[in-house]
Amino acid sequence: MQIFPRSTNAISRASLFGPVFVAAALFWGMAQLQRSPYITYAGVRKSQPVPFSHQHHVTGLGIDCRYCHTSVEQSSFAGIPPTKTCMNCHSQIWTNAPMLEPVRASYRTGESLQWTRINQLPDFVYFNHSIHVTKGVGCNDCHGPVDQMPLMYQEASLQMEWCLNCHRAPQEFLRPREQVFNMRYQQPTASLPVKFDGTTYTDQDSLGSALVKKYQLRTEKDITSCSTCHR
Amino acid sequence: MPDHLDNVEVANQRAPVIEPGYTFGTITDKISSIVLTRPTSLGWVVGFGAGFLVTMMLLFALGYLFIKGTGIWGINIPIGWGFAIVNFVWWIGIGHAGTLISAILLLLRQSWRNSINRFAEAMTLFAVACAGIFPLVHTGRPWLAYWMFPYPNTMNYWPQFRSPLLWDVFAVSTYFTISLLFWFIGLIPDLATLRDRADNKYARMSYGLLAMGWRGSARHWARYESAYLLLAGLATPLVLSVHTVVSFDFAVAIVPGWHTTIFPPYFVAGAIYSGFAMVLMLAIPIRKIYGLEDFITDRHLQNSAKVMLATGWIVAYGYGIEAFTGWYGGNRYDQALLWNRLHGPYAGLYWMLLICNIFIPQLLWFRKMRTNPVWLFMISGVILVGMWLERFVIIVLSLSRDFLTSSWGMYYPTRWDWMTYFGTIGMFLTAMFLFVRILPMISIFEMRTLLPEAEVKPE
Amino acid sequence: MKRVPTYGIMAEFASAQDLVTAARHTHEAGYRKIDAFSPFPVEELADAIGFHKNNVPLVTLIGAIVGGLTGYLMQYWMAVVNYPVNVGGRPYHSWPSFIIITFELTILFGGISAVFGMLALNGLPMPYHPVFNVPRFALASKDRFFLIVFASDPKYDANGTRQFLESLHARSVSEVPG
Amino acid sequence: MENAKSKREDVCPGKKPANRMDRATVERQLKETKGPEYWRSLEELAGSPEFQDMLHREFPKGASEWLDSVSRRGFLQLMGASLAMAGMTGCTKLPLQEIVPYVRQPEQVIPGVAMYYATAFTLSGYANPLLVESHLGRPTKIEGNNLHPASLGGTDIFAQASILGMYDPDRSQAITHLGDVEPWAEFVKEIKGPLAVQKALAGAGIRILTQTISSPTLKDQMQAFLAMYPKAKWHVYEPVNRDNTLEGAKLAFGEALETQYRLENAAVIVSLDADFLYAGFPGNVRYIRDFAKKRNPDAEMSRMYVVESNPSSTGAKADHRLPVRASEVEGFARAIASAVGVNVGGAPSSGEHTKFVESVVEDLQKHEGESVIIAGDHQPPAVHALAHAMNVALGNVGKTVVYTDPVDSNPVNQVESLRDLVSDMRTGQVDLLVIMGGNPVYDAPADLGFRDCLKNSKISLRIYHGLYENETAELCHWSVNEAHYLEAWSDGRAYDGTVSVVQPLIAPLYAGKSAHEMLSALVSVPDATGYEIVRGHWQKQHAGPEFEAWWRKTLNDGFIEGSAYPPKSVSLKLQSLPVAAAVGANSLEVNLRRDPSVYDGQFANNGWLQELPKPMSKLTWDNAVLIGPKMADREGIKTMDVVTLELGGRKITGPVWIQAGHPDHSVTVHLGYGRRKAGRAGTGAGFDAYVLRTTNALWFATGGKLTKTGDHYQLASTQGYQTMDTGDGETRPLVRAATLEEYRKEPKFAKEGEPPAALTLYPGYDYKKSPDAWGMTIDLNACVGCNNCIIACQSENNIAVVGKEQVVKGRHMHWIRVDAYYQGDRDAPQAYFQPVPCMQCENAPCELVCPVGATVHSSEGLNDMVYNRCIGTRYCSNNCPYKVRRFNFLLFQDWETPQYKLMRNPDVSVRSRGVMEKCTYCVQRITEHRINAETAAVRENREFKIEDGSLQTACQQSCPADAIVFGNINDPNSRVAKLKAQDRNYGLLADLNTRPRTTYLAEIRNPNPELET
Repeated sequence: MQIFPRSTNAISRASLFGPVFVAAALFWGMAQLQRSPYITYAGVRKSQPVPFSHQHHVTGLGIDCRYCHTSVEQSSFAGIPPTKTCMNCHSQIWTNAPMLEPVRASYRTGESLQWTRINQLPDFVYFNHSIHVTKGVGCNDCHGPVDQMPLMYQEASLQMEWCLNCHRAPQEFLRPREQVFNMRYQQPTASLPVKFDGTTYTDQDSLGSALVKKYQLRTEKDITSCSTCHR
Repeated sequence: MPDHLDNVEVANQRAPVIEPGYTFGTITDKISSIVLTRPTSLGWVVGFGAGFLVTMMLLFALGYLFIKGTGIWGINIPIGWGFAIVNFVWWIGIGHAGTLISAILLLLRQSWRNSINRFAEAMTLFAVACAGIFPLVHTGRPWLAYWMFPYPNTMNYWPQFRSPLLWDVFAVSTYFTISLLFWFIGLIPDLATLRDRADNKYARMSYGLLAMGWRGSARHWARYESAYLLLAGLATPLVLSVHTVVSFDFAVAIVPGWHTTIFPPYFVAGAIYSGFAMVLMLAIPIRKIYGLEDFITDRHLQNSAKVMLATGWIVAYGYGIEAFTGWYGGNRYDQALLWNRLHGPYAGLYWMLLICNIFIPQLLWFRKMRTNPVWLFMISGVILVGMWLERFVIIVLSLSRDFLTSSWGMYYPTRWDWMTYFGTIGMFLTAMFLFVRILPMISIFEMRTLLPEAEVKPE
Repeated sequence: MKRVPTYGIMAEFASAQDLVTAARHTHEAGYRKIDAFSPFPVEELADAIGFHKNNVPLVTLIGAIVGGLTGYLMQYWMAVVNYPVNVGGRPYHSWPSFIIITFELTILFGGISAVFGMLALNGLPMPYHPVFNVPRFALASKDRFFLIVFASDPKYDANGTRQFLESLHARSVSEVPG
Repeated sequence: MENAKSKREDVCPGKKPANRMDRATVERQLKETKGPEYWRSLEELAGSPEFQDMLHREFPKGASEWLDSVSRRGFLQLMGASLAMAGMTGCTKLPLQEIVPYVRQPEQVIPGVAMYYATAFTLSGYANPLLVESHLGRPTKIEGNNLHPASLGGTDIFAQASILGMYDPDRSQAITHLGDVEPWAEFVKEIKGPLAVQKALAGAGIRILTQTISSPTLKDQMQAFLAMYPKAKWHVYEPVNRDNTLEGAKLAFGEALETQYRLENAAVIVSLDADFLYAGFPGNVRYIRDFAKKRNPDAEMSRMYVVESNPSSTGAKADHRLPVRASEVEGFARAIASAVGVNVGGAPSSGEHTKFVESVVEDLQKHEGESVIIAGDHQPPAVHALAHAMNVALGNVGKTVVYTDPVDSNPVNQVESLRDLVSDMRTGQVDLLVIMGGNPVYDAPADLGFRDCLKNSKISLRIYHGLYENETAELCHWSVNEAHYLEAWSDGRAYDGTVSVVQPLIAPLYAGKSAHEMLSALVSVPDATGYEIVRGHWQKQHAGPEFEAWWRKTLNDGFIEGSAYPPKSVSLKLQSLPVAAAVGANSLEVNLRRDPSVYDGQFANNGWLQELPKPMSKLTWDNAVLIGPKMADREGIKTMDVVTLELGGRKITGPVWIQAGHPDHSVTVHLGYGRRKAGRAGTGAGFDAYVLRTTNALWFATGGKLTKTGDHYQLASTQGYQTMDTGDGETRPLVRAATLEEYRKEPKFAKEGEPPAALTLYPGYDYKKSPDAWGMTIDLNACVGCNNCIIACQSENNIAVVGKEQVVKGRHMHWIRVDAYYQGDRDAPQAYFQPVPCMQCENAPCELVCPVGATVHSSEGLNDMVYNRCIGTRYCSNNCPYKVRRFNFLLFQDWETPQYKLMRNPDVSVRSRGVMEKCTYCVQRITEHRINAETAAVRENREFKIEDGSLQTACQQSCPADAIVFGNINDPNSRVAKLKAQDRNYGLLADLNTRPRTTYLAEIRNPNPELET
């Protein structure tokens, strides 16, 4: 006796092979989510007590990174400027801009400003600024075009696969130390060569390998060892 | 597949695999009626209920484990593995009989397996399911266990393929998948039978959907048979590999008492040993309750008993060789281990396991024992206990006293260890109860092939 | 009453033996689009209706090979190419350790392709099929044996075929509505 | 994924009512505010009523949630659950964090870079010079002051663990009057009246009870005070006092003298029951260093005879150890003395040990001027006098023994001093009692009845000033919370008299007051700060323009140059000594000793010390009645049987521990346990042995009675099996040892069983490619089992304390342990120590079996453990032949208590539940040094190199014996490479071909051939 209508055939076949595609789609979705700004915060502008504009201070006024991030060359921590640093100028200019009231308040009361952290790594990752800066990794290699950010945001995903891009092939990213804090630095090309150690380089490959030698970079094995970043 | 020669033999001397006087129809009705028409007995409800409650206890124990961590168990340093892994190996071992019966005996054209392979396979599935729980929950952070699978991840870091645990993950999941497929395609023709027998509309529809519209066409049968045979061919090396891999968990490590080349064969033998014990412990009550003595005859009991006797001796040989090499090898750690087994703090368990696995099973030499269901049932129980003890001795005893005397320790199971162990037994029984209630526990179409009428004389 | 197009003519037999004989004669009589149904596998039957090419083994073999390659190459790429790590001083390419997972994946892929290959080649699942329209066909899954000649067969003609089938001592012959 | 912050957020999202301050808030404020900024705000916090209220909510009195996982359950569930949930959702999203800069950044502070300050930790008056590591104003790690002669870089366990003491949340946190919190001003006001009254009486009713004081400043203040109140009395008492030493010196020389030993000159050492190689013995850190130096078998090797009454680490290192009852030691002393020509009357009775005595005497005489006899603090004055006499007779004075003024600034007989106080209290002559530090109610000799006396006395004003609200504070009107030494200014003298300046690393967490501030309040200068007082004192000594420079240098070095006491020339005045009454050979002797871990009980609430395995028994969390195997067999007593011990009508009940090598007819019990009011860790642990202690028998007495109660008590030992003998009659060569002769004959004896260099089909990993390949050697000959490395490691690596019940289960977390083995006759065994950290095997068995690659090798040969990758299968631990891996079976780390968050080393991940952990050769230090060396090299444009010795692991740095050497084995000139090239070098279980990077230097003994056989 006939139990099912004709249509069941199509349905049942679909139901048998359909789940495979659904599962695949889900997996793909998860993978995307993991890398999305929702998880990584990449490109997210977080709210801050004071809408500080790096664009204005760096491009507009030409202040060097190290004026505020003083310990970037000696410490693992680049350093967030104390209120004092802000007041160096803002006790003279914009002295009563309402936007800057939190800063003045902090200076008056001795209560620290509480910024929201932009570039944050998990606690089990031990990143050190001084070594990267010393070996010719430019600020904007990781932090992006900070000089064009009216509001600061995190450029990269800061996920392990991202770190490995460079740790596996540093020569593709390195630049001369004196260029590290140059926000407009570009890798050498025939049209814009880069001078280093008296030699002029027209392509990153040759410059990179020269820098690797000069800055005594450790081998890929060394800098992809787990304890390089995890303790 | 039908094997008339065997049947002729059967007809002549040996106890038959199926009592005479059956037709295609009567076989079909007898088996399908258990599922379709037989009313749900009180016994079933009670049994199922009990099993279900114990399963709930398992869930409770696991919930607490997730909340507090593996510290609720008796494990420590040096004994990092306790009941969890013991149970894991025990269950996996039990599973093996199912595949052996359905695949290996099929290849060996042992047609008597036709009446027990179905629920033996079901047993395999449920046992492997129980086993599968442990490797997951015994980790310190089970919610990260997915890191053992090589999926593309943001860490750009992969599993470590030299680890036997990883081999386990692949072996066990493969084993489960293949067993499931094997069991299911075995069911298809019978599901069709149930579809055509069922009076209840919903039963008819659900069996119908599962049967996938099977209609017994000659073309289908031809492809079906070759697929079935191929699966058997694949499952056979698989089942051997699975317990080999499980044994690698130990053989690959350097712990004295683990680091042994004899493990793979004797683990596989042990697995089949305990597996058949479990088959008997299920078959004997089932055939009694459902009056299937005509299908699961004394011949089946005898054969299973013989298999146990044989594998039991392989296991015994394993123990013997272990002890011998321990003594003769002159390795100070192995010698200490041997002494420790015979006289150490866990010596009692070791002697008990020898009694359960070697001495008592010798009763099977007697035909009386082999044909007496009650005795068989009890001996099987003893063997299951013995095989559990064997794993306990291998894992816990070896770890408790390894290289540095300063780090020797003892392991005492906590109530949570016991709850988890018994919990899985409850889960296993629950599944078994459901199975016998809703699916044909004996392969109807393969039983048909055992009848003389099934033969076709070539012209 | 309204005419439904016929799907074929079906004959019922009492035993596997009769079915095989009948099928063979039908085939010899030149009928090609025929099929036989039995409640259990009957080896001779496929041959009798002239079914010979069975592709399941080939599909399985391909599946197994693909599985094996996937297994080994995956491990090689991950452990040697993408992120080689010094594990206990072992070589990156620890091939003996890679064998097991390679083997398991071979079996897994082989098995899966055997099952799904068989289903696909059989055109299953197909819960609806004209043959089910014949009430007695329910017995095909119990103890009856059936032979069908499809209407699409060139030699098919409603009366001729019916008579031919009856001449094979079928217990009954009925028309299968499409 | 694991992330301390995110986890914490998960647990306490800080969604509690705003008016109530919760942990999250405190932690945020603590976390964010940094440096001086940091402590200021904490100070404010601490003062605030919300904080007090919060503390009471978080740490209800007597709650022991910290350690005991039973009462921790609630918290654990919450914790675990939230973890599990976080895991379920596979959530890897970090919560938003805040980042908080300074308002005005102090000059020297660079966030992220640690700073070091010199200070000193004082125990029983003796200062231990230290360097303390500080992160943004939070002291995190204690090191020895390598410039200081008394340390040379080493420390002892009490100094190491004192940092936990500072962050102890159970410390007394406020000034209380009859239990109500009062401000300092109120206290000052309250005492004005009584002081005025006393002024009129010239202070006749004032009594001040202090502990042993060596601080020049404090002595100065005390004199000022006594000048102001001439009739006031200053009493001194400490349970672990040196009255015997003092009286001994008086007996021998007629004056109170400090005895110092110069072990670097000693070829023969005879210890008369002196445990001078363990923490608590003045100068032990320096003595260990000197002793170890003289044990080098390739140079002049010293020989040590130890006659002792209970097994000690000193005895374990002896070439000849003779276990005798304490009361028999004097007999020995007399026998040896008379043989070396000291005649003090009485028949020398060497008993059945004549041979031993003869050989000792012979050896001593052979080495006149380079031998030394050391008497133990708990031996009666007579023995000390004899020791002095012998040293004089053997011409050791000035060479191996030096006498100086006492370090104790008030060298009185402390028991007598306390006795006087008590009688004055009884006779009602005391109106105002100030107890500064100590805990006499708990630890005064029982027969004085100090407790009842204080309880019922009519003393109108009783003031307690101390770190804890302890048993004594309980019975005082006022309890003033003392500032921890890491919070306060002070000074003190080391064993050689050198003055160390104690400078604070952090402002008082709970606004505590130092002893100086307290005293100055008593002389009614209540607002003088410790800084002013101490600096003022030294300014007086070094008046003049260059004071500033001098002061700065002193603070920088941590001690005052040339302030060590000059040696004094002495003349022996000893004529004759009355022979002590002989004691019955079978009368049971009861020994009372300071505890190896909690000292006199003042460290009872220090989790690190409580869980520190005692050197010989490896017991933790308890004291026990130690008896010898012979006695145990005779009395049919087993370990962990509960017994009652009776002595002079006083009774205690406690569990037995059978201690190999313990003399017969003698039991030893350790003081310092059974505290009634210590804190979450100390309260209720063990039994109180002070009950048995009387003024006439401070250290031992005969006539004890031992009876089984039939009960059983679970003791927690970290090493259940203390021999290298396996059940089957074999002995495993774990510690490899030989006598000097054997070693000279067969230098390579330790190499037995080493596998050949190449033993595999596969080419091994080439570590030469990397500039550094780290390795370590541990010299078993130098190691004296002082346990320092364990605490140093625990402090450096944020290692959790797990509590007794977990130790019983075998789940303690120490990354480096010191195994103790006893070989031979259990009544007089040879004992060995073996520190075991991770061996960093090149063929690591653990790595091979990890399914997720959470433990793998670095290019420098480190066996990296990646906590955040670990899923906790424990397979690695099973496969580790050394069992050095530790697993977080439960949530052992305390994620809650704010104080501990401050204490932790920010450079090391805090491990969570379900994660394996182990020694990493202090990889955080390696990385720090590498980065500094690299940046320097690149900047200065030179070859990169990490200088040998500049990089030290925590265990190495704290090791007083210098037994642990760590460095680059790729560099053939590094110290470690040279040591590995020695004959004595061997790998533990090398026969397994694990290729350990950590290797051992075999132990060599130098027995007297006479006494062999």
